Amino acid sequence: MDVLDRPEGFLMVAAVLFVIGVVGFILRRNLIVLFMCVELMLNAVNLTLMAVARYVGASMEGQIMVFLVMAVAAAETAVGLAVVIAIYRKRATVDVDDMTVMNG
Amino acid sequence: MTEALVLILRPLGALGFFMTLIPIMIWFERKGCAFIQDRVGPNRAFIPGLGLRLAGFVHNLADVVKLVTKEDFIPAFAHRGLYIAAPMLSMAAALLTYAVIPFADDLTLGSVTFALRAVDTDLGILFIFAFSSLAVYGVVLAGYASGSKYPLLGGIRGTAQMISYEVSLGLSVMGIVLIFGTVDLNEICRVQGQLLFGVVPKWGVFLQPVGFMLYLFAAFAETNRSPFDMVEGESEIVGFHTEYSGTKFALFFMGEYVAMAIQAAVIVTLFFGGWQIPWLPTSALIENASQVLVVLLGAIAVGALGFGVLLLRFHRWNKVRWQDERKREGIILAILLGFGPAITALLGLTIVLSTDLSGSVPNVVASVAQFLAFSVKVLFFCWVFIWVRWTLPRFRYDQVMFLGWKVMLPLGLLNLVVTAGLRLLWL
Amino acid sequence: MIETVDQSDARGTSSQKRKREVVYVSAPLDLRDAPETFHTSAPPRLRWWRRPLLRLLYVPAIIAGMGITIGHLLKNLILLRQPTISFPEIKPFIPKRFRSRHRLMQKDDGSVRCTACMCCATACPSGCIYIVAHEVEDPEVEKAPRVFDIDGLKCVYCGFCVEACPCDAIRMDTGVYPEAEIKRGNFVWNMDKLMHDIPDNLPE
Amino acid sequence: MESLLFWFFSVIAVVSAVLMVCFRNPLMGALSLAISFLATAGLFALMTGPFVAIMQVLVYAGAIMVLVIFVIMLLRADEASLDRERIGPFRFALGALIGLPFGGFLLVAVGNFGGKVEAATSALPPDFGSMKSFGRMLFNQYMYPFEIVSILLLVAIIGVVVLAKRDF
Repeated sequence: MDVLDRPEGFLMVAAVLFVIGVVGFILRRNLIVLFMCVELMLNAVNLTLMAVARYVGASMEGQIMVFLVMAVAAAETAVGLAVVIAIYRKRATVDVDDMTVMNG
Repeated sequence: MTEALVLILRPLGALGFFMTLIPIMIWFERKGCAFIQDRVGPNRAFIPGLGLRLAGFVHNLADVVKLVTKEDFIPAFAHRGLYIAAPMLSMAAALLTYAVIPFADDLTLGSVTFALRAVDTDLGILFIFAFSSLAVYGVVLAGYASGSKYPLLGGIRGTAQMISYEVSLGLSVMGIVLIFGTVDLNEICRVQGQLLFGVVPKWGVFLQPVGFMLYLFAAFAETNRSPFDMVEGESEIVGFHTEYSGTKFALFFMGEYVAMAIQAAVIVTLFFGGWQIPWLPTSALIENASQVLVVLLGAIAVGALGFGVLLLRFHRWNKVRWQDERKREGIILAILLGFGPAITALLGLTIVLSTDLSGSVPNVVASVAQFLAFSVKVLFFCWVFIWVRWTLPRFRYDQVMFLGWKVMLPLGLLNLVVTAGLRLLWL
Repeated sequence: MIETVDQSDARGTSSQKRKREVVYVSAPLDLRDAPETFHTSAPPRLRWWRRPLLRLLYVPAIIAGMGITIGHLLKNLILLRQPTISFPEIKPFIPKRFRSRHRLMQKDDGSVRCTACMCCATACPSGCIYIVAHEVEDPEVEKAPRVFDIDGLKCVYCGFCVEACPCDAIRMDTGVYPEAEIKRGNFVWNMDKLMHDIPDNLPE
Repeated sequence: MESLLFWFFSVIAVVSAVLMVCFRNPLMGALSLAISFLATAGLFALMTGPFVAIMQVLVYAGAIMVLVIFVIMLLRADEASLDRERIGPFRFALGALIGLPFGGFLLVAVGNFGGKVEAATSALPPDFGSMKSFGRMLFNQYMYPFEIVSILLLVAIIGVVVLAKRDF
């Protein structure tokens, strides 16, 4: 059976991407890389949304959701990177292990 | 079979068109800037044996030979992979965007109709924006991979400039999209064939003058052309490709020219009617195909004759003797490119006048006429890019940023709001 | 040294004259007396609403400038009024008294007219003339140059050697100016070249 | 043919995502993530969503990743943290501990998907995914989410300006 007739292929790719994002988020300590991992997870979710809406509901709502998620992701990136720059200005590092102010 | 042939030929033809524009634009640039500055310009390089100089056109060949045979140098601290990938990315991003630009109206041959553009999609402007936004990677990676702090700074500067002006670029087109109600470039061209108040062609430039100005400036900034060529700025500020030489530099160079040609084509398509010949819609062209052909051939004859006379005048003015190969070349060129085509066109004219066109020949004639109109417009805007470069001094970096964010962005927003309001009132 | 100036608005004519106190310091002789912050005499900035909008956009100026450049282009393309000449094929006009490459004059029998008196080498400010003299049989002169070299790269074409020569043996009227060579040594002209590698029909 | 494209894009997307996690240099990571996003755009296009695919290229690859790379280059953070960041055994174990069961769970769940849900494959309208129907849907049914997102973007702009201007 053709991969393109069923949503499973897309969903599996999305699942793998999401897990990679999660693992990267846990493993890495560079703040910017963490951001990229979050973006990757968002992207995997986008893929899931598209696939399910396209193959189960045969509707375009998935595409609209993806579009809105993209806008939100753009806003999130902008704010997040501004935060990274602010932190870097203050502490001259982007390593999350160095950010121990809240430890008390 | 025919389908497959069309599928292959369309992208190749479009690619060929834009690749041909590169040497023409470089020649325009050299010779044009020389004439603007009261110089003669390049006329030394020649093909050994033939002695052809082609008024400096051979300099392109000489440049290619020089750049290809140069040492393929990679700086010691460079990031090898990225250093090699950056110029390729720059060129590839520039080349991806030509796909959606229509060269003529849909051509009907027999029962088959196909669109005269590389990829038949309705994504239009969005496609162009999406892939031209990838051009930033070339700049940023070249700056980073050079392993030197000045190209790094140049790369950051160039990236900031390109990101900033992408915003204005998008905003200035939104007015056009609002007015024509589509992003498909072929549709936009078709709408521009109508008349405004029954007199003026409904071109984007008449409907959106502010949008046109904004797009023009943003396109200059986007292609890193003067007066926004901080990215290069070879004399006072170090750009991102300082560490590049040889073929890799040539790729950057060609990428810039391709981007420029494509931007010219987009400007023509959005604001100057694309392949539309003013006051002559496609149906009229097909109906009066023989008259169109007569006018075309006549125009070619007159133009070629003028060109030949110009060539001869040039060589007389140069005061070279007959023994000089340049004199002979001038006369041969005048015959080959000037008087020969003129006579051929006149002969064709007599043939056309005595026969009737039938079958799908009128359609082809209409397409050719539209393609010629498109080419003329694109060449003119390519020339505008060069013309501006040799007129205006370079902006300072803070002025570039000021113009981008504090002048063009608000103007673009204002233009969009006013356009939307007028559109609401009219409809 | 410190003066307080009432600086009116840049346009002066506006009804609201805002008075700002600006401390001008032309040259602080003693830095201890200088205030902590001081303004140099920078021109007053126009507020953005005071700037003419058209000038802000530069558009008319740009169009005017592009008109000028296209005018030059068309003038050169159609009227062919370029001041440039194609150099190696077309030589520029060289006036008679132009100081060009040197030549050594000959006597009637073809021998060199120079008597190796060293006047030219002495007068030469750049020291580019190198002469080695030897005795000759001729009863009229004591000696003649065996080697007479001029280094064309050192020469400044001042013409002092011509002025200094007592027997009119060296002249600078050939109308030849040095062309490109691939070796520096090629610019050292020996006696043979200076005597014989010259254009014809030069005045005797 | 098109299922080949599917495999092509998904392999590229997954491999470059793995590379993004593995590269110690954040710039290389960002580049491979950009490639992953481009491949995902291809997947979107395969799911008859050309507009979303183009927006993916335009927004993710063309804007977001460029911004990330811009910040990386601005901070020169790669050199500062490169020699310090090493993935130790403890972290690796932690990642595996969380990643493997989670991934397995997700994959099993997706694999069971087919048995539970009927896929509606054949009845796609002809203008599915086209720009016109997308726009009509977005500006009729989903007008309010769209407006809310635009307000969110405005808030983000203001927030970024404040963050960038303020000296912490």
